[in-house]
Order: sequence, then structure tokens, then C-alpha cells
Amino acid sequence: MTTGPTTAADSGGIDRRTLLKTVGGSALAVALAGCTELLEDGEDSLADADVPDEPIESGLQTFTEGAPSVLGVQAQYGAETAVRRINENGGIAGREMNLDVVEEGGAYLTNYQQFVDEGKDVTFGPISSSGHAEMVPEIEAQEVINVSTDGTVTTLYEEDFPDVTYSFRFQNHDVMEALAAVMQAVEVLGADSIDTYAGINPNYAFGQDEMDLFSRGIEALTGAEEVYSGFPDLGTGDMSTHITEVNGEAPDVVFSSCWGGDATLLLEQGHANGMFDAVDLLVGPVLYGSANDLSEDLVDGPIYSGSRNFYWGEPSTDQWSPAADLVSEVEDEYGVVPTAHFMSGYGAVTAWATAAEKAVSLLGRWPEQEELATVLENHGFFTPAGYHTIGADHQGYSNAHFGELTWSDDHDAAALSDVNVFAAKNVSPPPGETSADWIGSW
Amino acid sequence: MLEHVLNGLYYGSILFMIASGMTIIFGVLGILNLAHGELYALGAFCAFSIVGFVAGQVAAPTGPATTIVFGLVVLAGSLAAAAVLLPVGGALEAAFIRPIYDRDEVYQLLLTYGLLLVLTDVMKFVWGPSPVDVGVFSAINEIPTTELVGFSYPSYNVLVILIGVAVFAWLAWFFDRTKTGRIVRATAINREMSTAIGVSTDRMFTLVFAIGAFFAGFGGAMVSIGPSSASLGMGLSWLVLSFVVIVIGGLGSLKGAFVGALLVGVSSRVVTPYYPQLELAVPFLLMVLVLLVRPEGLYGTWGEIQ
Amino acid sequence: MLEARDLRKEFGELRATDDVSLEFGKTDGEMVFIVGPNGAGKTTLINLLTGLLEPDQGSVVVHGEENGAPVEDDITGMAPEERVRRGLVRSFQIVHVFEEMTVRENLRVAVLSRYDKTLSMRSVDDSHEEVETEIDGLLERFRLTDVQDEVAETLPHGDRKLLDVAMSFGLDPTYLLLDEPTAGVATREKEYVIETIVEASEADGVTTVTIEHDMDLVKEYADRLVVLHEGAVFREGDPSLLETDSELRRVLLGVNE
Amino acid sequence: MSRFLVERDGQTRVRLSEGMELTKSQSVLAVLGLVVLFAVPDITRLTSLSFQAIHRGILFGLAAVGLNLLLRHTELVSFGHAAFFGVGAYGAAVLASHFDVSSGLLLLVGSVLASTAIAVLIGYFVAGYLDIYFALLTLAFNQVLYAFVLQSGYFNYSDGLSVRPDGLNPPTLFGLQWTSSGYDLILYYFTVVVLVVSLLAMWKLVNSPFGRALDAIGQDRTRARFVGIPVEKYVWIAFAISGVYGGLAGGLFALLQLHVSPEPTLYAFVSGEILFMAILGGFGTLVGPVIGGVVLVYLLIQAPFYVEYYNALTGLVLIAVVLFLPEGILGSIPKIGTGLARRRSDPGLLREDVATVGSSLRRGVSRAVTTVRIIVFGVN
Repeated sequence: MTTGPTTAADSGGIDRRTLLKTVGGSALAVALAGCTELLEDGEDSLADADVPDEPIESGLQTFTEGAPSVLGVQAQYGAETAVRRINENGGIAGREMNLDVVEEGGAYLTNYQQFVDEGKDVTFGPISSSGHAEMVPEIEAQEVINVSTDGTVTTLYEEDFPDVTYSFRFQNHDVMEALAAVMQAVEVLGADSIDTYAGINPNYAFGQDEMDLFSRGIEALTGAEEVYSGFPDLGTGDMSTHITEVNGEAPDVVFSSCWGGDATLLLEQGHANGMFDAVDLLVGPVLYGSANDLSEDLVDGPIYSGSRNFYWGEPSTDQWSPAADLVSEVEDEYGVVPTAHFMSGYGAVTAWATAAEKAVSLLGRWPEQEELATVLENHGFFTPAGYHTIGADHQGYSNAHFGELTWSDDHDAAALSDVNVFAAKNVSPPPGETSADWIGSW
Repeated sequence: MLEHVLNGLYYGSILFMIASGMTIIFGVLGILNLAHGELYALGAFCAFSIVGFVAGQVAAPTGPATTIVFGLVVLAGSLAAAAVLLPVGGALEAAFIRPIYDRDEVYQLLLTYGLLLVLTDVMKFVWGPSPVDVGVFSAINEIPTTELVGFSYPSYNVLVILIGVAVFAWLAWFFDRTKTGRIVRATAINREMSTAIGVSTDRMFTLVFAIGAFFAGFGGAMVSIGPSSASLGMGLSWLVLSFVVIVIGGLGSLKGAFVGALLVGVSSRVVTPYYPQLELAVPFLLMVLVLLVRPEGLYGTWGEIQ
Repeated sequence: MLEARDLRKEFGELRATDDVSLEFGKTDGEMVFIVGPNGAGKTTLINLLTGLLEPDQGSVVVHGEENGAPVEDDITGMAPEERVRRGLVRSFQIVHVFEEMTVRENLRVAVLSRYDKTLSMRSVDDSHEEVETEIDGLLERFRLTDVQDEVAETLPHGDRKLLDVAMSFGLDPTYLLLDEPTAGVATREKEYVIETIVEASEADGVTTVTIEHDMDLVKEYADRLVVLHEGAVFREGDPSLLETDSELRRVLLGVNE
Repeated sequence: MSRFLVERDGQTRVRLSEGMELTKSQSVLAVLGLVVLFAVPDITRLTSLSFQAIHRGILFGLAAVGLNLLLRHTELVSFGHAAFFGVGAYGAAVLASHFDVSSGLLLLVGSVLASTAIAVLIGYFVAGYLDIYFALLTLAFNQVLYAFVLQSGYFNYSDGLSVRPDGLNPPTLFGLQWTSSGYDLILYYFTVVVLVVSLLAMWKLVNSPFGRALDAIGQDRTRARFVGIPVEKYVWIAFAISGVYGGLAGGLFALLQLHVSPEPTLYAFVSGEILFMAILGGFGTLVGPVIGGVVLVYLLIQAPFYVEYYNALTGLVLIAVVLFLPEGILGSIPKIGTGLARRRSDPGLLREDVATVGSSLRRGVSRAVTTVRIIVFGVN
């Protein structure tokens, strides 16, 4: 296996010809990749397809309010942006797309059922991993495709539901970000300098999954020893106990999958309690999800964050302008810097829309759910984040980003510098192997 | 260990500020106010607007002296934010709570739950659905406190503990030493009595509810200027914890709420590192224990057990 | 026979019951009246006998007979409902009835309880014939037939008192402890209330222990008189003591030494 | 008169069995209710109403019927009924995911056994308490359970457990594996049967001597004790029975959702909701809690699809019930009926109503304004 980041040229630096070839020259696919300027006038191959006139109805469930809306609203913006771009380009095979958004909190199953009752053609979301796990069998039973934005627990498709038809997940799963965190830590400190590590993770399946994978990874690569692992409540108001314990142990690396308000709280209380003097490095896969809520003094210190499958500065802008274009569009439209959760929404819609279009061009008519699901398997497509595939396991695979948390005066928000891009194959197991087995074989 | 105890005192102080209002309202009005957590959240949101505004009016702190000035400005802003709760609390009492004093407690629960839901959406309407942060936490931590005695601990936590004690002292003084406070206490014991001495019970009740709301809001402001943000739904878990505190301390007892809050705060913080799986359960186990051994609570006087 | 043996109960510094030893029901259907100034410990004594309070010291004993031989049954520490099953029944100074039930329903609860049918799942309305017959009898004896379908909380005070006592009779008491059955009853109704109770007790041979402040009633109906003062038995004997014992009268009038 | 019709108080009543009689209008309502219940799947197919939401509402309503045994009869406010609902749901989930039990009925038996056991245990501790102490103690036990499940790997933390014995398919019902929509339909009709039987059982219970004894305990505990009723024991039994209803509802909920996680089943606020359903529907009636369940659940899970401020909508409905319909929805029907009849015969009353509402609104506003003025400017 390869550790360490791949070069930008490997992953994102891509020329026009390759792009057009890969996406099959479809106007929609190019538009969603953010490259409309690449389009040349040409005939629309789908003009003759037998497609109904009525618009596509779709539903997104996400966290629209309260503490988790830090992530959820980004996903909503992302999905809305993708839908807007689709409609600006004449829809999918001529069909406009409508998107309804509903709060997901505690109502995953009923939301999905309600969407199906309302006759939605496709549903997106949720953010919550437990909500996603709850929904998968229902999705299989109702047979209406759902592309989950997040809900990234690794075991979902590896163990719990290894054989699904209609349920997909766009965003990178936990193993990718936990291992990216491991490799980032090794790169910054060097394997020999990491003897001890600790974790502060939210107390639910996601946090436990991430910590478990990080532990396996860092122990395999460095032989480091865990000195403390705390699981504060999700959405807690106080983490001082855990920080005090970490300070007492002074580990080389602290790993935290805290997100949203928890991430801000960790950094606030970490600074206040001198945690960044006590430890050499904090790596947090989703700290950057709170980019718009962090202040300049909070990002000060040896703090590295992941940014899942999208960081707006990557692929670096001189070669790949779609990401930069997207940032300015989102800043103009919504007044925020898009984070990886923006891409969760954007990419989930894009995955489905490009697959739907591909299916129409293959079949010459609008596909049935089952046909569309078949096309989505092993489907490859571009977003401004670069190239993505949906694997045969229904999990989305794309590059994982990690970098040092810094401050950007230009955007008046947190930013990442020295971003490392980890190719999916370096941070996730090959098809058919579970993450735990794969890491165990290092 | 000392730091864990301090963490517990800090946590307990916040708990006390919220629970104090709840216990006063219950003690005098006999209402278990389920909307109390939303009053707390409202205080947090008001602090975002008001503290955010006043802190913007003063220069960012540069030295020890200016940090103290900055701290005082933030404190004044927090008090102003909590003061918003005075008319809000008073109006809520007058419009919604007053008609149901003589009704079964189940109606009181249902009505205050209805208020909880409405208040949530009022805040959603005013401040939007996403969390908001005042962003003065790190500046407050610049205020020199424990460094003066050669020990490093966040100044914000120290100040919260001090303010918690001050709130308790003020409330104790108010109810023990002032005429209004004594009349309120007399009203709590016997509603006819205050009517007999020519005091309007209505006005007393409104005052008490407003004071209770004020301290809930002040607690919210204290949290909001701290490391956390103000967000919708932030009141729920604190509401449930406030129950725990006032039951442990004895319903209606101010001293009980103070001791109960510190007990819950310190025990949960000290236990967590050793038995992490108990972090959530400790307060409730404590409550069950107290209720079974001493159902009227530590300082309660009127446990109605046969 | 019901016996209080060296009963003592303290509330903090106050000794409300001070080593009281008494026997009730030496003869069948004996009517004992307990008198004493306020705070003499009358109600506390009844509470100790019926199990609402537990004594700090001493015991409550029921004397009975088994195969012709006398047996003692120590009921100290026994729950009130268990004592009720042994025939030890009471009423309260402040009326305790089931306010939202009708008179008939109130009595039904008592009679069902006595027949040990409160766990039954049969319908209450018309399936327990012996219970309904007995309720009819009680209604008649306590002159409540006309108001049997009235809800208890709407009754005049005298009827509520009677209902309270009627429920006690519905439990088929051996010993009936009445805490001021005429308290709050208008003077002209007092005689009527106490007369009704006396008639019923005599008919069933029930031993009654009654706390009463109206000395005229005491003189008229008492078989025996117990005077409590500061928690202890001050005098015990014939009701004529009320006329003859000047020290007793001084105590009862509350003119303290 | 036939075996099923009796005369009582000059009215003809429908007699179902010993002591279970309905007046004419009640019979009509009952038949109508049954017809509506059985027609729900068709009604929801033809309208935009949500079948799932109604089904869920009925299940929470069933739990509220159990709670109402305590609330209406022993007059005890339980703020911890989610404990039974949640334990019932987890009872089924544990059997399905840890023991691969595939029969839906067996899962339900597991639910009821588990919740009864928990109710017996908690009931032992709380039976002697009254008023707010009873409410808070039940709440505390509820939260201890919640915290325990949330922190336990056996229950899979906050993610919860699936109720799909083979990992993908729902349990069997009546020995058969159904397709998804067939399963939902069969389960719904099964729920209706369970509901009707449970209501009849509850009706029988509250009209039995035991029911009267519970009433007696609720109205005057001391007197109940001194008519020989073992108060704590009976409250304990009632608590356990109430737990059976909660467990049954929770078990069916698990079969419906096919996934059980702590927050929607065990959290303290679920307890509150179950309590509020009983009040909303009318806790003085037998069937009211079911109606309250359907209405509140419908508001809570469907309103977000239609209005942005759905919390406020639900809140206002609840406040309106407290202030204007204290008997709850079902309890107020007779009053509303007579009120409407009077207004039909005398339209002048309507004008008075408007005047009353207007003046009470004015009073409320002016009171609030005065209060604010006093607080801000002090008394002058």
C-alpha cells in the first residue's frame, strides 16, 4: 500500500479532453462538474428520448435547525445549487427538477415514507448515520432510490447491509477520513515521534466508529499507545473534563471527530485550558465542517483538519477553476464558504442526476428505479471537487482532503493550508474486504 | 483532581443559574415550568445580539486593564440580555400562566410545554435556524485570575463560578432581607396572607415569574458568552437537568438548588474520567437515590409522602 | 378486646402520647368516650391504634378467642388496611369520603373491600348481589337512601359525616374509632348524627371509641370515660366524673395550673 | 328486548356484556369509529393523509390509554411512560437482532414481558409517592434507562437496533413473510384489533371493583387505606398494567418502524408527549387518549412538511386546548354539541361569543401591557 498524499496531478489536474471523454460529453454532466465553459455547441443526443414532461420531484432531509444545522444547511445549499444548475441547463433529459427540503431530526423513516407517499422520484439525505442505518431496509422495501448525503459509518455497507439495491451514499465514509487523519499525523510528526495518542469523540456510532478506525490505523503505522479516550455527549455544553484528562496525559496526538458545535466547543475549551500546549497535534476529520463558525484565534495552534471529499482550494485553482467558481457562487448566493457538507448535498444530487441522464441515453426513455439503481452502481462523475465513483458496494469514493487549519482574511473564514489529497484507494479497503481486516493486514 | 472539581463547580454554577429560577417559580407559583429551558435559550440569543453589539463598541482588549474593562462590558451586556427576559417573563405569566393556577398540574405541564414549542419558533423567526456565537470567550479568558496565584485555569470558568455564588448570595439576600422578598416568601406559604396585608398576589406572582425568567436568561447569557453557541433546542437537556437539581435540593428550596447544582456538577465531572459510561446517568442516579432516601430533597420541607 | 399497652409517641421534644395503657371493649358494644383539652393527644392515640402512626414504644394488641382459649394478637407495625380486616375501623375528624363518587358508590367501595372483592374484574354495576343488598341496608340505617345518587362533594355536611361513618359500618367493624363525629355539624343535627351512630353500634354490638368535645353528648351516651391530658391518661372511669371531679373540670376547661 | 339491548334510566342501551353498556349515541360513535379505523388504509390512499403517521399515532395513543389508567383513576401523573414504550420496543428489537426471533407475535410477547418486568420493578419504588414527586421519580427512572441504553453496546448506542431478524426482511406475521406494503397493511389491521381488545379490556377494568378501588385511591388515599384497600399494592398493580399497555404499544411500534433507537422511544420528552396525548384527547374518557395520540403525532411529524414554524403550530394547538377545551378533544364533543344546538336555536348567542372572546383578548393584552410597564418602569 502507499501512504501519504498523492500529487495533485494524479487526482484533479485533468484536461478538457479527458473530462469530456469521461463524462460522455453530456451538457448536464459538464455543467454539474462546473465547467460550462468547456461546452461546445452540439446536438443533444437526448432530444429524441421518450421522457415524460412533468418535472422530477425530489426530497432532501437534512438538519435545517439547531446545533447540527451547521452541517445540514450546507448540505441543503449544496443540493439546491446542484438543482439550480441542472435546471439552468435544461433539466435532466429535458425534465426540470424540484427539491423539497425537510428537517431530518428524529424523523428519518417517516420523512422518507412521506416522500415516497408524495410520489418523489428520488430522495436525498440524511446527515445522521443512525438515521441512515434506520432507513436502508425501508429504502430497499419501498424501492425508491435514496442517495444519502452523509451518514458515514463504515460498517453500514461493509457489514450491516452488504447487498443493497436502492440505497446509496455519496460522501466518503469514516474509514477514509480516519485513515487520512492517521496519515496526516504521521506526515506532520513522523511515525517515530508518535508514542501516545488520545481521543475525544462524540458519544454515538459515528464517533465510536471513527475512533476505532483511527486507533487501528495509528497503532498499525506507529505502534502508538492509547492513553485516553473520552466520549462526550453529542451536542454537549462542556468538554472540560475530557480536556483536563487529555492535558494530564499530554499525548503526542489527539484525534477528534467532533463536528458542528462540538468542534467549536473543543477548540474553544482546548485553547482556554491550554490543550494545544500540552499536545503536539490535534487531527480532526470534520473540524472544518464548522469553518464558517470558527474565529481567527481558534484555528491558532497545531490543528489539522480533514475536509472529506471536497476542499474549495483543491484541486488547486490554477488548473481547475470549477472549485474556485463554486466558492464565489456560494459566497454570493448564501454568504458562506462552502464546506465538504455543501458537497455532500451537491454531490448526492449530481450522482443521481448524471446517472439518470446516462440511463436515458442508454435506454432512450426514462428509467425505472431499478434500472437507474443499476446505472448508479460503478457510476463515475465529476463535481467541482473532482472525480467520484459510486462503488459496487453503493459507497461513494473520491479523494480525501486534510490540511492545517488556518485563517483566511480573504474569505473571513477558517481555511486549510498545505492540503494533502489522499486517493480513495489509499485510505479505504479494496472491494470485498472490510476496513478492520484491511488495516489489520498492514 | 482539583481541576475536575473546578470543572464540576463551573458546570454546577451554570446549572444553578438555570435551576434557581425554576425552583423559585415552583416554590412560589407551584408551577413546574417546562418552558424554562427556552427562557434560558432566549437569554443566550439575546446575549448574542446585545453582548455582540456592546462588545463591538469597545476596543479589543490589549492589556490586563483593558481586559477587565472588556469583561465588565460583557457582564453588563449579559445583564442587559437577561433583562429582556423580565418583560417577556412578566407578559408570559400575565397572559398564559395566570389563568391556570387553579387547574390540575397536568394542564400546567401541557400549557408550559406548548409555550416551549412556541418560544422555540419565535427564536427561529428572530435569529434564524442556525447556531450563533458571540465570540468573546477567548477575550474573557485574557482576564487575569488564577495566574495570579500561579495556577492555570480558564478565567471564564472562574468567573462563572464567582457569578454563580454571587447570584446565590443576591437571591438569598433578596428573599431574607428585603421587604419584597419576605412578602414573596409569605405569599408562597399562604396566598391569603399577602392579600390580607394588602399586597396584590397577582403582582407578586408576575414579579416572581419575571425574576425566574431573568435568571434563566442570565444563565443562557453566561453560556452564550462562553465556549458554546446559542442554538435552537439548546434548552432541552438543561431543562431536564434542572429538574434533577431542584428535586435533589428540594422543590422550591433556593439553598437546595445551589447545593444540588454543585453536587450534580462536581459528581458528574469527577466520575466521568473513571466511569465514562456514567456521564449521562450520574445526575439521574443521584436523583433516584435522593428521592428514595429523602423524597423531600436535601432541603425540602414538604415532601408529601405517606 | 383492643388494648393499648404502654404506648409512647414523640414528635421532636413533644411527647404526644405518654405511656398510655388502655383497654377498649371489656364488654361487648362498650361505648368509650375520650375527652381532653386541645393537644392532649387524643387523635394521636387513635392514629397509633389504627396504624396511621407507629409508636416509638409499646404495642397495640387485639384479644380474641380461639377454640375457647384466649389469644393475643399483637398488631403493632401492621398496615392500616390489615387492621381494618381485623375489625379495627375508624373515621376522621375532617370528613374523608370519595368526593367524586355518589353516596352509593362510596358505600360500595367499602362493602366490596370488606368482602375482599376489590381485585375482582366482574362489573360493579349489577353482579354482586349480596353487596348491593348490604348497601341498601346501610343507606337505610344511616338515612341516606334519598341522596344515594348524589355526588359526595355536593352533600350537606351532616350527610357527609354520616356517609363517612356509614362507610365504616360497611366494613363490619368490631372496634370503631370515631374522631369527633360531630365536629362541624350544626348543633341541631349533632344529636341526630350521634343517635344514628349509637343505634347502629348497639344493633351490631360494635365497641366504639369516640373523641368528643360536647360534654352533654358524652354524659348522655358514654359507658366509660377516658380523659387524656398532656399525652397521658389523666382520669378513667364513669362519665359522672365530669360532674364530680373539680380538678378534671379545670383541665377540660383549659385553665392550666 | 334482546340479549343485547337493555332499558336503563328510561334509555335504551346497547349491552355488550355484563356491565358494558353504551347509550344510543355512544353506540353510533363507536360503530363510526370502528368503521373509520378499518377504513384508514383506504382513506389515506385516496387523500393526502399519511397512513404511517396515523398508525404511529394510534400506537402512541395506546400507550396513552395505559397512562390514563393512572392519570384518570389513581390521579397520578406519570412523566416516565416512555420507559415502558421504549423497553417494549427494545424488547422486540433485542429478540429480533440478537436472538433472530422471526415471528412478529413472539417479538410482541417479548415486548410485553420486558415492559411488564420494568413496570413491576419501577412500580415497586414509586407506588408510595404522590403528586409532583411521583411525576419526577418516574421521569428520573425513565432517564436512567435512557442513559443506560444510550451508553450500552448491547443496545448499539444511539443508533439502536434493527427489528429485522434476517437483517433485511421484516418479521413474519401469522407465520407468513409479507411484502412491504402487505406487511404494513396486515400490521395495521392487527394493531386495530389489539387496540379494540385493549380498549375493551380497559373498559372492563375501570368498571370493575378493582377500577373503583383505583378511583378510591385517586380521590382519597387515606380513606382508601382505611376502608381496607392496600393502596401501594394496588397502585403497583395499576402501574404494571399501565406498563403492559406501554409495552404492547412499543412492541407494535418496533414492528412498524423495524428499527428502534433511544431518542424517539425512550427520551423523557416522549414521556411528556404520551402524557400530553391523554390530556389533548380527553383524559376523562376511555378513547380520548387514542385520539390525542393520533392528533399530536400527526402534528409532530407531518406539520414540518407543510409549515415552516411547525413547533409553534403544535404549541398553539396545545395552549388552545388548555385554555379553551380543558376536557380535551373527545371530552369536549358533548359540550360543543349542546353549545352548537343552542346557538342554532338562538343566533344572538353568537354575537355574545364574539363579544366575550374580544373582551377577554383585550383584557389579556392590556394585562400584559400593564405588567410590562410595571416591570420596566416600576409602579407609579
